[in-house]
Amino acid sequence: MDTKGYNLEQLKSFYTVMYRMRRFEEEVFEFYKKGMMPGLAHLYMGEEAVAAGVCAALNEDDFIGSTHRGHGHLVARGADINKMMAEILGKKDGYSKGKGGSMHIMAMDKGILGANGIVGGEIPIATGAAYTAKYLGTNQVAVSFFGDGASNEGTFHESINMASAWSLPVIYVIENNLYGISVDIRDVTNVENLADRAIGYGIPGVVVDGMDVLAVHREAEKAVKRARNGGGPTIIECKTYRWQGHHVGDPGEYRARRNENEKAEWMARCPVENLRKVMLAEYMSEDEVLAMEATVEEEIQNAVKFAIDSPYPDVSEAYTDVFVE
Amino acid sequence: MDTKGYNLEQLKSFYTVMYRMRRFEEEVFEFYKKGMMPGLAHLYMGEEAVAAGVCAALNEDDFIGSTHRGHGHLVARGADINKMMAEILGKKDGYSKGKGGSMHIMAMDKGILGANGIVGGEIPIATGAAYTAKYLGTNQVAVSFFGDGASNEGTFHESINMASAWSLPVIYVIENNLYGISVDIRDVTNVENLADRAIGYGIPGVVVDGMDVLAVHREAEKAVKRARNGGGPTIIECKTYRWQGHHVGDPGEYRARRNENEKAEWMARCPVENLRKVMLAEYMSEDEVLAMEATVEEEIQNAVKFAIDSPYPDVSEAYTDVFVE
Amino acid sequence: MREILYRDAIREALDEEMERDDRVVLLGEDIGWLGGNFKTTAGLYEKYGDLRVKDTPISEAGFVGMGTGMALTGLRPVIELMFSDFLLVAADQVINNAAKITYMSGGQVSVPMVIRTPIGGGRSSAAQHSQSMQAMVSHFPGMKVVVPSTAQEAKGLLKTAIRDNNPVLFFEHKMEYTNKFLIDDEIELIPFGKANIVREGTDITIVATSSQVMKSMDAAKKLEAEGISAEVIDLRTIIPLDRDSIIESVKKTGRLLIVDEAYEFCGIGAEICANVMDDVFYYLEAPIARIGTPNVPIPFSPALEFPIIPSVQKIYDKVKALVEQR
Amino acid sequence: MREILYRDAIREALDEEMERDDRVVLLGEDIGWLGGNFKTTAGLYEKYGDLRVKDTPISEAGFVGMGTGMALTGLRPVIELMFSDFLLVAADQVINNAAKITYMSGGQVSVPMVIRTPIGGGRSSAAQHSQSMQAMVSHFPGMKVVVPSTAQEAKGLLKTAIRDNNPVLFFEHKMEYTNKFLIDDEIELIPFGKANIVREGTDITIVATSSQVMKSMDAAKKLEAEGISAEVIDLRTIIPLDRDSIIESVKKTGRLLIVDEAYEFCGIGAEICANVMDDVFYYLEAPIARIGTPNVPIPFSPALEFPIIPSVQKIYDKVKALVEQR
Ligand SMILES: Cc1ncc(C[n+]2csc(CCOP(=O)(O)OP(=O)(O)O)c2C)c(N)n1
Ligand SMILES: Cc1ncc(C[n+]2csc(CCOP(=O)(O)OP(=O)(O)O)c2C)c(N)n1
Ligand SMILES: [Mg+2]
Ligand SMILES: [Mg+2]
Repeated sequence: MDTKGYNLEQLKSFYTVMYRMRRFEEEVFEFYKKGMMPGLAHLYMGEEAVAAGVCAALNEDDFIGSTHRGHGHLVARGADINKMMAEILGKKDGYSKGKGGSMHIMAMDKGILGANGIVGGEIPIATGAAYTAKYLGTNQVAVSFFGDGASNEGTFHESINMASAWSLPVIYVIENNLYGISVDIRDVTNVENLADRAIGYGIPGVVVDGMDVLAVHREAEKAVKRARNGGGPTIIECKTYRWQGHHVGDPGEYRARRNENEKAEWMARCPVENLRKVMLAEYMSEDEVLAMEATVEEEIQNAVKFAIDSPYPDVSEAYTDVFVE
Repeated sequence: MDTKGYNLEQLKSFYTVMYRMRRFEEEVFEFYKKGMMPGLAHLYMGEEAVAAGVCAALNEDDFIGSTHRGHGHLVARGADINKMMAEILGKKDGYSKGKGGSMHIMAMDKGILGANGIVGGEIPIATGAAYTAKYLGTNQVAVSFFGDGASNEGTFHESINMASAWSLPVIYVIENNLYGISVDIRDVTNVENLADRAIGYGIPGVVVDGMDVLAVHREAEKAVKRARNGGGPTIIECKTYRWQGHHVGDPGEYRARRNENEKAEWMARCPVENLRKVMLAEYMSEDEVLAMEATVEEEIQNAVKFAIDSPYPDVSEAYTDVFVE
Repeated sequence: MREILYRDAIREALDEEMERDDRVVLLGEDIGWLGGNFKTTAGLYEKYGDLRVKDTPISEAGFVGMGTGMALTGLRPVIELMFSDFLLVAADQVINNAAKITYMSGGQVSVPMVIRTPIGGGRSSAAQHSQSMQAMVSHFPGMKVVVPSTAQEAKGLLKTAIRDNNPVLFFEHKMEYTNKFLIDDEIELIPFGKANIVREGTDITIVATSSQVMKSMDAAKKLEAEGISAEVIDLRTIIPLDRDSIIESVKKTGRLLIVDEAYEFCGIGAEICANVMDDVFYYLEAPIARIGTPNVPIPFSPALEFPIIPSVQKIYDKVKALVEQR
Repeated sequence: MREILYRDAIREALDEEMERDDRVVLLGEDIGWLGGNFKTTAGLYEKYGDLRVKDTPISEAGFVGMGTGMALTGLRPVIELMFSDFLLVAADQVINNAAKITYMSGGQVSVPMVIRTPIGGGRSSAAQHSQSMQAMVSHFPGMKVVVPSTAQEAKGLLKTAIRDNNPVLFFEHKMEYTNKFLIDDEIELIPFGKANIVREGTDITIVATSSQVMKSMDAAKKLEAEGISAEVIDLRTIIPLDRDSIIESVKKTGRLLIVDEAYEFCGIGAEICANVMDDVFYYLEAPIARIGTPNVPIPFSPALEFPIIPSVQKIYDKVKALVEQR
């Protein structure tokens, strides 16, 4: 990990965000194991560097579009983890009063256009936010996060073509974790780098190590700058990996098909652990790191308690919010 | 036009086919002008070299998928022009008993999977025919014809990705006539050559002069050979132009926006005229060419008469063919 | 009062709303230089410029989804889909996304987007360009669904649609675009959810949508000559549905016929039949009836197409049969 | 008779038909190595190989369209869509293409393709993964629509679907996959268009689909204790619709309740109500009623989701109200 150009505050901030994501999801997983969580959740664990690196390159008023695997993006954008956790449990104090759940957390106050249960569904929506920014001349940018699998949906193609034709300020971040559920991207797509598709739209496409938060951040900064300057969209493909199966409860055994050590090899490159090591080696004492972690831990415990304590919504809520006034 | 490698019989055949398309559509246009045609038709005039060149590279049992601008593809594949003309007039003896019309002519006996009124709609269908060929090991190939506009539909992306991943024997022929109705492809797409999109799928993409039937044929032969040998799909982008507006009745004035001579410049490169000139200059006398044309003319007049004489279908036909047994 | 083409009434509504609110932005295929396939946006590109009257590529799912993103972030997109059949290409973005985001967010956000699109047969456009998609979208929650009849209705309802904060599906009838209508000089906003009794009557209630309102009026005139008095209700919006007006009318007439051009199976006629059943059952003098397009793909040949589309004659015949069934 | 999980009954049907006819080819997301998201294709990839049990990319419009092309050229594709909600992503290919090609070709060709996909709420899957799309597809011509109830029904009807020469939409209920059922050792093909009277009764006819058949049976048992005799009809297929069985039953009972989990508005209940109206009107002792999912996006929280899904209690209550309404 090349820390050149980053100061300690920045590194601490990256670490805190990634650690928060990790701990948040460990607790989500616990809820699942204890049978306290309705439905399922798709954990982002292992991919933290992507959301952390990209979101650090954004301004407060920028937009992001997220996916079924959205907790990481939301935490990185600074969403309220109490409301997130309550939503994941289907509680009244969740972001959507329990109506959305893990796959549909939305937080417009943080420019989060929504997680989305339709693979590829949010790509044009984020692109539309970039249209607004261009139309209103606000200097905002939009980021669309999505997976390798989503890059094979038609909306990927249609959105990027329009964004390029009209130089919209949007960054397409492909989180290539090699799989769409059990399907290996290498079995359903014949290019090594999905970023190569950028050529067909006349825009820059870059591949980056998605386990290295600084590498991700550097590329994101370039793309964001280009977008803000009217240079149009960029595809950033982050090579990454998820620690868990597709969702809680999926053992993810399909990943041993090609290489039985695949998971172990990727886990050895843990983005959270690695940044921790770098910080310990070069900048901070173990105690200092533990202190940072303790602060996060307290937030997490609060969120867990908040979610548990929140009541379920009243049945009548099922019928509200279909329309706004 | 480089005739090297082609013998007179081949040239005559190319000419006959293109001349047949041209005359066929001139008569369709007449029907429209006389108010004898229900609805509309999208004329292929000007683009004849594409269908003629590509289809000449195919075997009898290969498949093609066609579009709303499909007359040329069908004629090139040897469809029965009597039944085509009757269908265009909504008559009982049409290919579909008048139920389909110009946009939905289908002729499975000629491997024609159907014209299609949904832009981009037929791309996956033709791809599926290639799957059948691969699955059954028949050595057939499929060709999917579609326009520049269709290349911005999601089905383009999804189909080509699958065809490439699975090495399906299919050729994607983009008829880039610069416009989708009034919309200039240069305003809605940021690459000069749509064939460049091939890179993003890991397949060959070539650009060819769509006004030169021999140039088209040469590239089609290569692509067909590759497909039959298990080499997977190819994108062939043919640069071409339509003489008429989008459909009969559209003056197509939008095409003077960038360059008021645009249409005239393209018409000077008429694929039918040009091949005629080459043949007259190097191979045949005027009388011989006229004799060829007269033969075609007779077929056309027969088709016109056939269509006019055919009765309308009985009302009861509206309710049949929803399902087969 | 003045004369106007239906398509020009649409254009006026767009123009006036764009003048009023610069967050109103149009997107669609060929709406710019060409002024729309049916010329409903003629002149707006010249007046408002490229970014506000945006010619899109042929990417319906993409630009409808883009519209949702625009709506979420402060604009009020009005999207034209060239034919309502193409709603199917964008169906996920319309139904699973635009329509559900408000709910899924627990009411945090709204999606003020209008999708305008033509419905109907009659032009020999065959199976993929002649459908009427109002029943399909009405089946799903989260969208308002508008089916204007005359030019006046189209203008007033479109202006309301553009000011509504929810996704609105606005269905124009393609056979009306070049028809002339009389309209008021100044058009008021027409509220959603309030049906319009366009003709009072005592023997039967005809609830109609879009072009079928005009056809029902013609049928009612013919029926009057036979001594049958038909009340005709222009439904205006399917969602929200003005149940009360229908129920009240049927209580008076004792008979109900619903006429809508969408396919009959699981269509608007079926819905209204089941919807008001409880309230009118004991007042009915004949079974509730409906006329829609029968469930076959729309054929190309005019010899086949015209006989299957709802028509004045069909309405007339059905009413006679219902009234005589005592 | 033997015990079997619903999902295994599906798998047996697929396996038997693949054994019988090597033109039967499966396509879908995660149907290969994983054996399907709901494990309905477990073991088939190992048995029939990669080209015949094809894991697709996440490209629903693409691979449904590909299925149509395969069907047109001699294969019999059986496609799995992971959730029926995703029919909207592929809606154009299903509805405008697969379903209409036979007609548009004037009967020259056929499209023997089955699309299998799970419907229903109950798993806290929220608004985009809990819908029941049978009414939406039934609205459009050209597809047969199957809504099996038990494992036996699912197996028999799926085998029929695979042998049908038309596009068939086959809706499996996701809450049944891991339920155990008794089935015959050998299953006969179950013909389309013939409803199954699963319980005879005299006071009311309950027409139900899919899981609602089991719920209706439970309700009928509870009602019996109250002296109310309900006839329960398992509809089996929506298209073709067995009108005759419904009409005959209602003539006997004088009351009709339709229970289907799709959204109520323009749903199956509405259609059956309007469809049989003419034939049963003069026999009705109470208004025809329906139960469906009310028209709101399906909420995530179980506290909200369960109360809105059709349930035994809702069926019971509605029947009581109808029978008491004399
Ligand atoms: C349109 C659609 N198709 C299929 C699914 C089911 N599904 C949910 S997540 C997923 C895999 C997505 O893969 P990818 O985009 O790589 O994201 P990842 O899960 O790897 O983060 C699939 C197939 C869906 N939700 N939406
Ligand atoms: C899905 C869909 N969207 C829009 C249309 C309307 N439409 C018909 S042809 C056409 C233009 C097609 O352009 P292109 O693919 O370049 O083919 P060309 O007409 O130039 O041959 C459009 C927009 C349609 N038929 N289907
Ligand atoms: Mg992935
Ligand atoms: Mg074109």
